[in-house]
Amino acid sequence: MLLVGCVALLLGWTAIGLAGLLRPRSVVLSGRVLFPLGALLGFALAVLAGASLLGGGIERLVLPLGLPGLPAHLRLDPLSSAFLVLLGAASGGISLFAGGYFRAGEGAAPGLLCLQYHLFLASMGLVLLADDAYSFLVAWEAMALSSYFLVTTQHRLAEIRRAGFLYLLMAHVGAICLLLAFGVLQGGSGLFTFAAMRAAHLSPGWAAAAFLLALLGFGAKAGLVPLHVWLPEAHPAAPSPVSALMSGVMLKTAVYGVLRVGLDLLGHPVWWWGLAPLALGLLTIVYGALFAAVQTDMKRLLAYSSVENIGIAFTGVGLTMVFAGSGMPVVAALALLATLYHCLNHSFMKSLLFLGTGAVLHATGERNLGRLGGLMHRMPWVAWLTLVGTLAIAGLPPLNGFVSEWLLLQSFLFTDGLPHALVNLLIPMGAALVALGAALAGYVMVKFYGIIFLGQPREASLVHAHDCGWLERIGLLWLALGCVLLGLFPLQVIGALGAVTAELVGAVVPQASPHWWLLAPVPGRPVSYGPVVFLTATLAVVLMTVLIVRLTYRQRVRRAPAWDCGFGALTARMQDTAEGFGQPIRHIFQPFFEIERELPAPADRAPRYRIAIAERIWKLLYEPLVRAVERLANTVARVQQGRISVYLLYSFATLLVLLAVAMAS
Amino acid sequence: MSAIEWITQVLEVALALAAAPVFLGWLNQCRAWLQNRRAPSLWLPYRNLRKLFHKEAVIAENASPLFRIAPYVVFGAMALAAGIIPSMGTQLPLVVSADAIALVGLFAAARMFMTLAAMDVGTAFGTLGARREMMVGFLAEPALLMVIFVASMLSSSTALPVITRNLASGHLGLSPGLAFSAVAFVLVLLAENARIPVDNPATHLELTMIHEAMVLEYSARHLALIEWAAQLKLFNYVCIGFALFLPWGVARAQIGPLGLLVAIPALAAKLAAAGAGLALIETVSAKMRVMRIPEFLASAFLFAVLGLLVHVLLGA
Amino acid sequence: MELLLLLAVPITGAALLGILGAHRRAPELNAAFSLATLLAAGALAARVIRHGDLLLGAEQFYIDPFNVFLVALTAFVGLTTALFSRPYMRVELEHGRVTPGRLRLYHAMYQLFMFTMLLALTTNNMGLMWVAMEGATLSTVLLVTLYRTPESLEAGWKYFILCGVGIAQALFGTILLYVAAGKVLGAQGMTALLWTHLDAVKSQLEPTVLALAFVFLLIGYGTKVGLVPLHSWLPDAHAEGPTPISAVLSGLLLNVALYAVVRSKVLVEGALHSRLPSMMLMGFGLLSVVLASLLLWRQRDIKRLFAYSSIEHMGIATFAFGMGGPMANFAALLHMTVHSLTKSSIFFTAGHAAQKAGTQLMEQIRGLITLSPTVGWGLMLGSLAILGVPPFGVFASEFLILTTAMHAQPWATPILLGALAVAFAGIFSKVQPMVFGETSGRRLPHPPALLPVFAHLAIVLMLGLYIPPYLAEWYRAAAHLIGGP
Amino acid sequence: MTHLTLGQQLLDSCAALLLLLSFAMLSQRRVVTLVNLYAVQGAVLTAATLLLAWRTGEGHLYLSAALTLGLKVAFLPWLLHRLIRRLGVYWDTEPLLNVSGTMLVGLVIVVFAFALAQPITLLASTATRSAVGIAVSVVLLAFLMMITRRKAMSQVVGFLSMENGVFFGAMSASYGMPMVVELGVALDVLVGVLVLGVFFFQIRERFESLDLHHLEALKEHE
Repeated sequence: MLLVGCVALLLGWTAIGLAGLLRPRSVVLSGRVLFPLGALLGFALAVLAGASLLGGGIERLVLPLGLPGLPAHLRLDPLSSAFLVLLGAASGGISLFAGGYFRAGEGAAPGLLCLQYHLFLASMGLVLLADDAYSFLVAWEAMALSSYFLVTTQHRLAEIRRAGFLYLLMAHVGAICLLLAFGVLQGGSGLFTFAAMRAAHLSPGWAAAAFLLALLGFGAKAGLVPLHVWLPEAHPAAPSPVSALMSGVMLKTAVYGVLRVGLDLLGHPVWWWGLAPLALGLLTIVYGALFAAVQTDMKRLLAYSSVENIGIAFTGVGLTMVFAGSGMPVVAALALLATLYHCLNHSFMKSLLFLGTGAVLHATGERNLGRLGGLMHRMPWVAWLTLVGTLAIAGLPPLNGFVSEWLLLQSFLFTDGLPHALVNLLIPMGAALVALGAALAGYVMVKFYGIIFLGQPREASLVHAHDCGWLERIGLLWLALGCVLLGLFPLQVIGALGAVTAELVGAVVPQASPHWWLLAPVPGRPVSYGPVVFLTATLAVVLMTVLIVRLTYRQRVRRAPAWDCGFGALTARMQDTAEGFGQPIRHIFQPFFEIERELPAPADRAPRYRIAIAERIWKLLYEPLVRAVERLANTVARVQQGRISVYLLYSFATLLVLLAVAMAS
Repeated sequence: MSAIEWITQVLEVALALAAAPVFLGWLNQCRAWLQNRRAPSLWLPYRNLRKLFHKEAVIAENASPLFRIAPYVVFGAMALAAGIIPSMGTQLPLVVSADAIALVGLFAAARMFMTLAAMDVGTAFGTLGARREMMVGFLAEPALLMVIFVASMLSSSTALPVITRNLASGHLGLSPGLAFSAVAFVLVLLAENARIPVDNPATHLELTMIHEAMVLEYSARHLALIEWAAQLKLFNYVCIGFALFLPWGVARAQIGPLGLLVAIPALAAKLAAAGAGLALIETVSAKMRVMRIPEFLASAFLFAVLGLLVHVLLGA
Repeated sequence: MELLLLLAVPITGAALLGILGAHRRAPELNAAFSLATLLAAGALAARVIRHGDLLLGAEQFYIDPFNVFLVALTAFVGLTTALFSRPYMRVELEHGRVTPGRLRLYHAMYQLFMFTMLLALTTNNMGLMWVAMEGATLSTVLLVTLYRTPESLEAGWKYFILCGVGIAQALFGTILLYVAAGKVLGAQGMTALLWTHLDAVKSQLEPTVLALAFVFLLIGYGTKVGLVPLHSWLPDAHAEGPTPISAVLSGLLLNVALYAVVRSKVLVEGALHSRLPSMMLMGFGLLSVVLASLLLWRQRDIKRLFAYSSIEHMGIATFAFGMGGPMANFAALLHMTVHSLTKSSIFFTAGHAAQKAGTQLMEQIRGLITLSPTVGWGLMLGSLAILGVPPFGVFASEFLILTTAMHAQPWATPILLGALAVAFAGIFSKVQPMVFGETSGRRLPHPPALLPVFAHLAIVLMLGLYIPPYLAEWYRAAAHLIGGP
Repeated sequence: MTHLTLGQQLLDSCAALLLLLSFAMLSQRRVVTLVNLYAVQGAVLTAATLLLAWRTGEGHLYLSAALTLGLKVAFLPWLLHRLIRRLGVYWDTEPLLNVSGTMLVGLVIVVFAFALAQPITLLASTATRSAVGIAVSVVLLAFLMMITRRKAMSQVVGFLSMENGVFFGAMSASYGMPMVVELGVALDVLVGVLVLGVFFFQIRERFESLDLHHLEALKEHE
């Protein structure tokens, strides 16, 4: 029943999208009616999926679509329910925001955007429900395609076209990898349902090949280093609600995919498979955080931060597989919980941040951090709500980002119990990288928030910035609320996710504490975390301080120009820029970056300082690859050299060779 | 949870609040002695606080509410942290809700509010200080976490009291991993608390200052809270050090007034020694250039990771 | 009866249009004949579905699921192309690129071309099939040179000579087949070239001779399929002729040629008891896919680009037929169908785009989506479809082919993966700037006929999501006929 | 080896003559001579067909012979000569490979062709076993000729000569093809040559020459 409901909601999304085409130029129809309606469906989906998650049951449905002999199989199990909750809940807030965000006269018609947007939502839903390779891939690519069109909304800009191209290319290559992975998984049975794949017995070599192909395919979508290059291009290019959706929800479908293939379809994982996602995840964490720290474009910064967070999720996946493969199901369940929780958290906080940048972008028309500043005074709603997201993503207690990092670090503590000497030596190092990533995330977020919202406006035009509308506020409020609630009530969330861990690794993390407010998930170890108490205590101490100070303190507060060590006239140009804020990172991690500097000469009349940072990965991997293909194409082009005699010679030679082969055999 | 536990809890916080300024005073005194100067009064920090609390507060015109909230948050965070660290007893009710990782998170939260507030007014010094503070932070924080991680692995728990209890019971001895961690921890402590060689709280030189640059725009009660919070932070760090490396004397298990009676003098003794030690370190080392700080902290991080490695290699 | 109609209608049309081809209403007449052909094809298909295989005309014609679906496809695309060519050729006339006299030639030859393809598909006689295939070349060679530009003349010449030489090899192959069959069937005369008879005795045929025959047939018909390295004429001929002709050459003639190759393969593999023909097909297929996808990177002319893409897709289908087996054959047949529909629709939009921009050079075609959203979206969706992006049908066939290959011929999959990725980058990097961005172009005197484009794309989309059961049955039966491991 | 009858001997000499003519065409640079050689080839083919018809008594072979005579000895050479006169192309330029080189390659090809024909010969029902090898040789040599020539006209003659080879193959291996097919083939050849005629005029109108180097613009390699 729930599955039918979910499918109906997905169809509803499609219908809403099509309704947008009725009056494609009407902002009122799309913005005030259809997008909020889509948000409602999103919430409904979250509720339905949540019910299924709590019920823990599995529902199946077969639709007469797809290939002959392979009708579309759908399945609602705890894993897909968990991700559907994520999709519904996050997209609800984003859709509300989008309702106020899309306006007339900006790029494509609102109705068309409405169609693409809702198709994007529906296809993500279908990805999560699909239970055979074909419908999965169709949904997977439909997701890529609809988001591609959303990314290229402003197709008149060359950089956006480039971003779109790169995005779709990577998505397609990834999809082919997935296709091949499914080709292996079917094990020659010719049956492409997931049920058949679960039943198929693969030799270890083939199973590993399937997993690696899947990792490659899903990693390309998730933005796992070094397949992440499309991500910092595409996310900034898209309209902000779409960036939010891509970063907050779409990337998670890749995590879903890896979990589905690695832990469900392949059955029992071999422990060393987990090392690949683990290593790549750790690399991705550090890499993403470092590049986020040196960005000057606020959406690019967030995009790299998404790369980092995906790294955390994949680290969790890797740990889960290592533990599950080593016969430690309960610990594996803990790591899996950390992964799932992080996905959920990230979908809320990153959506919140992207939407915040969207509001800023709308109010100021600027994406460059160097031209923003002081927006806290002009856009208090956006500023305060974004602050919640900023603190959450920096992993500060008692918000949600901390919970998942806490869980992940806890599962790292168990690695010394692994029965493999070398691994058991190396994996704890991973914890160090996770910690480094978390600390860097704090750095990035201070930079992000401080430069946009605090300080003085760096441009005169910023004075005219205005706060966002009420629909946008509701959307932001919902997401911020999500960050807080997910942070405060982890126990309830983890309880609901128990069905997923039971499904995938066959164990549930026991709850060692009898209290509803105390999270004590680590079996046999006196470890606990009580965010509600934590928050209460913090608030109590802070309030008490305020109270005492207020009571004892008699003087009034006086407002005066900033002192600044008495330097006199203070201008906005004296503040640190985004480049300046990234300088320590650039300095410390120089080898990571490809830096191009333009320094002013001492006698310069109009001195200009410019710095551009690129990824070495382009020079090291992608550019040589493209050059190699080009060289190959040039070489091959010699074949087609215009002379008919030569063409005849080809035919002649082919004929002789084939005749010789035919005679020989 | 018995009443006595709650009393210990409140007592711990109160003691920390009270002792933090005096610990700083003691440190300064030791330093002055070592440098052949006449030492300032042990109570000077108190007088400073009192003075600040009675001044008129001046706030920059374009400061946002965040600027005014931050001192309270920072102070609150440090006070709460004092309640989490088992400086006197291990049976603390609050500790159930916040383990060592949460403690690190709490420090991070305080730092984040501090830096955001520093950027709020939009002065050159404020942002400069914020940037440097975050630079120190992002290297020191993982190092601290790694230090705690080693201890956690030893005791299979990230709850500080459990670790302390375990270590204090003595059956572990001093693990070689912990030795490395201890070195790392001292480095982190110096960096995090703006001590020489990372920062010099006594100067206002733009080339070097970190902490002071951030708080330039603060005055009166806000500044007082921040200063007090800084003193608390130092106190807390030292107490973490005790909890991890010198757990002896802390009241364990069934806590009673008797336990506290032992614990308080023990703590005082350890603090006195630590203050002297820190003063010695600060005296023999010179302030380094800002851009050398990462190297300093990187070695801290490295030591911490090395500690982990050694622990896994030898300890497990 | 249906068969008679099917063949009589286009040849009558050719005769009639040979006289009236320059008339004001000739394009409509052309479309009407194509419609009649389609109706006849539909009736024939219905009859085959109802009654099973048909042997007609003193065993000279044989209709089974394999060819009847191609007949229906050919007639359908023939009609839509005729509809498309209506405004297209009028614009060409007004732009002065063709004269009324050449328009007459065009219309007459169009119908004749349809006739030869339908004959090649329906005949049971391998010799007659050869005659029809050669006829198809001859009827189109003058269409390729319709504009009389130096390039079109060159393209026409290469087309004629290379295909002529190729097809001569096919004749030799047919003779060898005849020799071998004569030994078994004994009879001099007709039966030894009839496919049904050959198929019945294929296991008794002399293997070595058949292997040689297959090589000759493969070289011959493979030239027309455009298999690398026999493909050299294809990009030239497809790019330089009028767009409707490019559409039918790419969409239909390649299919017919591949049909001939597959028919030969069925016989030979039955006789040979070895996988030699399969290996050859797979080799040709892979080589075509790889080379074509690399050459896509160097294209500047829009029609040439998609001509290379045709080589690539024929390579994929050939590879799949080489793998054999019910799944791969099914997929290959599906691939032929969807490629033909998609590629012709792409040529339709590309033709309009080129007319609007006044050039076939891609760097001068920009911002179609602003200038004419339907053409822009048509080209965008068509290109995505041909690149194998779901939910279009090309993806369905590639899905089946690649997944089967992963099991049956795993060594080939990295090559295919790489080639498909390269092809995607090659085509999409060129299509995107044409569709998006700032525009340049002019309005046309006649509104473009986009119904065929979207009709094709709709069918391709449907085939990606849902294959009607009777169609699936059809494919299955055909796939069974083709056989394999 | 059995004793060869007169008919067989005659047939074999016809075959040898065909091969000889092929080599002659390969080395010939004068276009008019090339066409004449082609006509002679047609005549030998007619003779061979007649011989076969007489020996086997197959009725349709007479028809074949008549067709060959009409088409390949009379009509096509006449048409080609006419074209040559109208277009003024008498000489081919230096071939891409010099004559002796071409001959050497041709020799190798003949050996290959005979090896190839071995299995077919075993199967051939006629008394003209060696002829199959010669037919294959003629086809391949014509192919070689097309590769090495630079003028469109010589290429066409090569093409037609290839068709002769195929025809001779059919004749020698299985007494020709069924009549329908043979008629169809003849029709195709006829139409093909007519189309070519049109083509020549178009090419000349455009380029004022029939040299193939004008037709090398469409390519991928710069």
